Amino acid sequence: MGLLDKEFSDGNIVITKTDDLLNWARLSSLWQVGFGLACCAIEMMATSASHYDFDRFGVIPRNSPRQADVIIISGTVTLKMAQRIKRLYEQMPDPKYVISMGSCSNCGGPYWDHGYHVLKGIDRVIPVDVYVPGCPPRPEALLEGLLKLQEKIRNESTVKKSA
Amino acid sequence: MIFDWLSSLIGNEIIAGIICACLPLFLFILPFALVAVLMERKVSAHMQDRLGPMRTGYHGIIQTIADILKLFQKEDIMSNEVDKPLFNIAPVLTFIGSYAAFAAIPFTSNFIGTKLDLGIVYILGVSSFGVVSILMAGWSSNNKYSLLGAMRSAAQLVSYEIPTFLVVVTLITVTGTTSLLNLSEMQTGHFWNWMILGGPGLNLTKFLLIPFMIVGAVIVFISTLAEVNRTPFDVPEADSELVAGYYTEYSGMKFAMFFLAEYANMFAVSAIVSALFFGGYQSPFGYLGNLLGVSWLVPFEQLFWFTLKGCLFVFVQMWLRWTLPRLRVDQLMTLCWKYLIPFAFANLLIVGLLVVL
Amino acid sequence: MKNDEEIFEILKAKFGDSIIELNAKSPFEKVIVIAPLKIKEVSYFLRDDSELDFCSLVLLSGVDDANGEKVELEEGFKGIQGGTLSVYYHLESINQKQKATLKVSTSRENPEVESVSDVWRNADWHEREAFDMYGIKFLNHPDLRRILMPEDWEAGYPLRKDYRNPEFYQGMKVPY
Amino acid sequence: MALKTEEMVLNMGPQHPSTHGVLRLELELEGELVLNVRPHLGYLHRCFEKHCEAMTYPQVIPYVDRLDYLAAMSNELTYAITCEKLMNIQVPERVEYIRVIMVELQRIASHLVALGTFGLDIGAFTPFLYCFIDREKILSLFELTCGARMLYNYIWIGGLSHDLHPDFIRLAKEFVQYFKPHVAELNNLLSYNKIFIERTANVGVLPLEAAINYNITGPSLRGSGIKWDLRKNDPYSIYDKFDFDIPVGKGTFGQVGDCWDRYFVRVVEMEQSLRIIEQALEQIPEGDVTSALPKRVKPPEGTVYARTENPKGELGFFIVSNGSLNPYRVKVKPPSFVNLTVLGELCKGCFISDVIAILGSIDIVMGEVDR
Amino acid sequence: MIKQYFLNTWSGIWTVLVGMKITFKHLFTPSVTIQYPDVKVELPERSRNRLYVNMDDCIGCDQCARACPVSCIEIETVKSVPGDEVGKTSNGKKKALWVTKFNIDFAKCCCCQLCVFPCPTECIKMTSIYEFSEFERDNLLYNFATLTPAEVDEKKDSYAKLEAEKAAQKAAAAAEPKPVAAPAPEKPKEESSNN
Repeated sequence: MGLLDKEFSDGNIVITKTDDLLNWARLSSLWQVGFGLACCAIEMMATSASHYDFDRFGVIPRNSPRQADVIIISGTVTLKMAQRIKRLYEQMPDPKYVISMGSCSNCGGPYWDHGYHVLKGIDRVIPVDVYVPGCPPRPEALLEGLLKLQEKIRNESTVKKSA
Repeated sequence: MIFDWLSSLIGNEIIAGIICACLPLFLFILPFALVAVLMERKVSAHMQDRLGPMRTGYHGIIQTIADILKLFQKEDIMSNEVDKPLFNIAPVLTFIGSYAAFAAIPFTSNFIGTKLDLGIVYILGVSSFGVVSILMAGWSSNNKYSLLGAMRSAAQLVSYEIPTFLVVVTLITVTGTTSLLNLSEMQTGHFWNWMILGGPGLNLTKFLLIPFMIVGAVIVFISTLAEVNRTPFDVPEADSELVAGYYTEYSGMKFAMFFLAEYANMFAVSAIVSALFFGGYQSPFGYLGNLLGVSWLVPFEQLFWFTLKGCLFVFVQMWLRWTLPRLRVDQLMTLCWKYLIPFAFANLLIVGLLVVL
Repeated sequence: MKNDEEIFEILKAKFGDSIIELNAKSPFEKVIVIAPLKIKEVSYFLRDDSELDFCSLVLLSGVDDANGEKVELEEGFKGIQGGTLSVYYHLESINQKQKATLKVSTSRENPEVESVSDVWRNADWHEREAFDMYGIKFLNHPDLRRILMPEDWEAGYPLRKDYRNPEFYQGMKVPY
Repeated sequence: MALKTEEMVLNMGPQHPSTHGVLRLELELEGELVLNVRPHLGYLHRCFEKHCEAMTYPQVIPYVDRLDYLAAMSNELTYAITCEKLMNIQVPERVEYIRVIMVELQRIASHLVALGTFGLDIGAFTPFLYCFIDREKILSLFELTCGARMLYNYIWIGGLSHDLHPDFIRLAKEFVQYFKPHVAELNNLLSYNKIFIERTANVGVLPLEAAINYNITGPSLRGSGIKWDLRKNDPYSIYDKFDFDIPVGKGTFGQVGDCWDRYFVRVVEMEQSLRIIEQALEQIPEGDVTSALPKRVKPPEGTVYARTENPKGELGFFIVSNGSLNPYRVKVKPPSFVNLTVLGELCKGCFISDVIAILGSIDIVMGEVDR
Repeated sequence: MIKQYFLNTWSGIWTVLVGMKITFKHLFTPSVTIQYPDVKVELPERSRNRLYVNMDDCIGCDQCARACPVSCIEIETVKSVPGDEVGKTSNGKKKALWVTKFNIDFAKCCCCQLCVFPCPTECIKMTSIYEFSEFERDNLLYNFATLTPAEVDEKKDSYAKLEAEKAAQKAAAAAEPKPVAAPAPEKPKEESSNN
């Protein structure tokens, strides 16, 4: 990557123009894997229902991980489920993002102390982009998390790989 | 007409032919497919009291462009046990199926791909390409769900061609021509000359034919709905049972091909239904061009009416998708063999008798 | 509609010594204590007898009585030796509208109880869960294996009072 | 010589669009026909019972909400009734009325999700969204009184955490008037739809004695034709003050006990809950809500088992207390866990789409199955 | 049988049309969507989303930490040296403890409101702010303590010095026999702590 960095100085008109376009395309049509674990999954369904429409942001629930960009980990991740989530994450095609929704997937939530079977936070298994706190977070909080993710994608650049 | 105008322009026959063939694709079907995807999301949203894509452009106008651009950047995953050649050809083949059918559909009176005399028979023959591509996709992606989806779609598509063909035969007995162009020509004038209202002329057989033509139109609409895998017949890609049916393993641009081919197929099928029964490009109330004496306006009017009817039927297909639950595979078969085909035969018999007497 | 004393009398008359006693310590429900290896015959009788007719098993729950003596296993962690693990059965009869509670206690080292999954079909999963959580082996159970915990969980039975978390499970750190 | 065929084992894995959460079904298939189904559980086992041993009695209530997260209010009611029976606290009249109103509202919300996802499994996407629109109205009512949308911690041992909001009664009455025509609309759109009937009638027929032997409870049992509802047969709190009837599966579109019956019992139950709420809203007395709250919950020694009619079935709590502040052992009798045992028997010899329909008609919640 | 056949087709067509009528009617009912980023719904005043601790009322009594089932509140307090002035709570109660550390880990908090009720001075309450999602999990750990780290160390060592003196006096009092009641050891002059 060294050669590429040297040549394109940051802010080069050609690069930023295409970057913005590609980023805009990526962030305005994030397709989520229709996958829920526990109580936060019901709040995620309420978000894609009519009151707080997910479709306004271009988010469609896709059933197969192959066609999805963002995976929303909504609910408690148990050790038995953690390996499945890891495999699911690996099956998603590359520009993929993870939103960790709810205290349980952030750090084990109410089950962090005595939960012998609960994984203490999904970031031990897959890299997480946005943490949405709350138990369960309100649909608006999830939408705000999605907006934050869109901000993060907007500043991504195809030239400099994010760390 | 366009063909000879082009060949005179370029001089070389072959290049002109290719351009003329590509014209409907890039000018008409691809933009329509993009619009149809957005239309589907907006129609489904408003039917469910929500708003659909809002944040890309005004009211989400350019949402589909964003989708296509995003799918363009997606990594194209192909697991290693996948049967590579079949896996790659399948998405292309779905396009061929629906695009080839457009060759024989009259867009306007003088702009038609090829002035085929066997128009409708050719279309039915070509539309069975879809089965081949779905089987290829299902089998080659080495995934149990796709295999199940492919098996279901093979049974469904093949068996739903029979009622379509039977109704087309009744139409041929009534009108005598198989070329869609002549068929549309016969349905000129006002809407009561349309085939669904018994075809041209004001004689007794016309009024007797009306009920059977309506039944025929309904049967054709239902069976072409099944050929396009739309609810209530979307059993091959039943997203609540078989994860995503035959295109579970596809990602990125290959999935986009399946996605757009489905909408192109929908428009092709609704164009056929409107050409057969609802007078193709004929306007229901006569032509404005003739009234004002401006003759070059007529083809554009015809194009307008053709797309309007096509979009109307696409809307009805979407409308059905968001109201009806899905049929089970064996109920699909019973509906076809025990209800549609007997009705189509009875229809054919009675219409035949009427025409003969 | 029979209350617990009458049921206890009927069972005592029928089965004699395998019905140990009527424990009335808790003010809310009287528990009939039964020998662990005789529970199956008693259950068949309870279900098929016309007057009792307990046609459905409401709940089967394992309880760790933890009445053994505390033993220092290693570096400050206290295990429990001896003592009993007990299993409570809550039965109910829909037609006679009556309820009954049975109790079975077995030793902690090698807990063995007769399985009642042939008497009431839903006992199958309840017993698997009791095995999963407490390690109580149910004799001739159709397929006795862990139901809630992963099959390869070798850190013991979680709901016992002397349970300790494993450090790692398949590469994932378990404690916080 | 018959063609040698081999069963295909299909893994409807933990991530599947219609397994209502993380349930893995191992189907042995022969073509489309299902030979047998082996459910694998434990993907959402959150060690509820271990937490109960480490918490004091009032601190267990937030964990009880998270058992059946679609019907948190009635979980709390069951746990509160069990503890009140353990400490024999008598709760004031107003608290009983508020509890009944809240639990019946929760029953409607839980049935709405159940019916919505059942329609989704059969393929109809729109009823799912209509049900969620009505459910949002109920959630806003709950948020008005106790501040949370789904997991409330509102019913405490011996009383409630807040009194009713001043304009709760007016809004609840408005909701009841608003919701009545919607049930009829849902019926026309889904229940009497020929394709829906075709997909659910005579599918997954649960005979009555098998249901009783498996101790199936709730709408699934009533779908098989027996009038068994804890609110009438084993009355708790003040349900005997209201008159409502218990819907029973009558086999209108197929045999008694098929998927359609279980579905339609839930629809009629929603209407009955509306009737209860109306009567309760009329007769609600005045009074203080937090008067009977004990300062420190320290129950006497002993074991107790109490149960109530949860929207999914009969939810019961078996508490063993050793006289200390923390419960010694809390065992939940989850209705979904028990109703799921019958899935294996119902799905023998049916199609894959029927397995999904049967699973939807039993209506399970994984938080409760895996505890 | 034939009658059933036609009945099936008729009921099939009729129910499909009824269903389509309903969805068509919904095409024209106004949508119920709340356009979140532009239209923010005002939540009822009892809504529970994020905790807020009003630090000058907090007397460091640790009731909320004990009541929390998830134990996500950590409080550390240092006894105040008799000399210095800690301050008054809003309702006039005199504070005796310095709260050196008061952080709530919102990654763990389950919004159950059990901590709000036992607080004697009602300094901890739940606000209706729900938009605080983060990119890193660590900055979900909110520290409410108002003392800067420098002050914290200073309080700690002043208290430690006090402890050492008290221990020294006790040792001295125990060592010498008590023929005469030892004059009450006057308080060693403390250099003023909050300089």
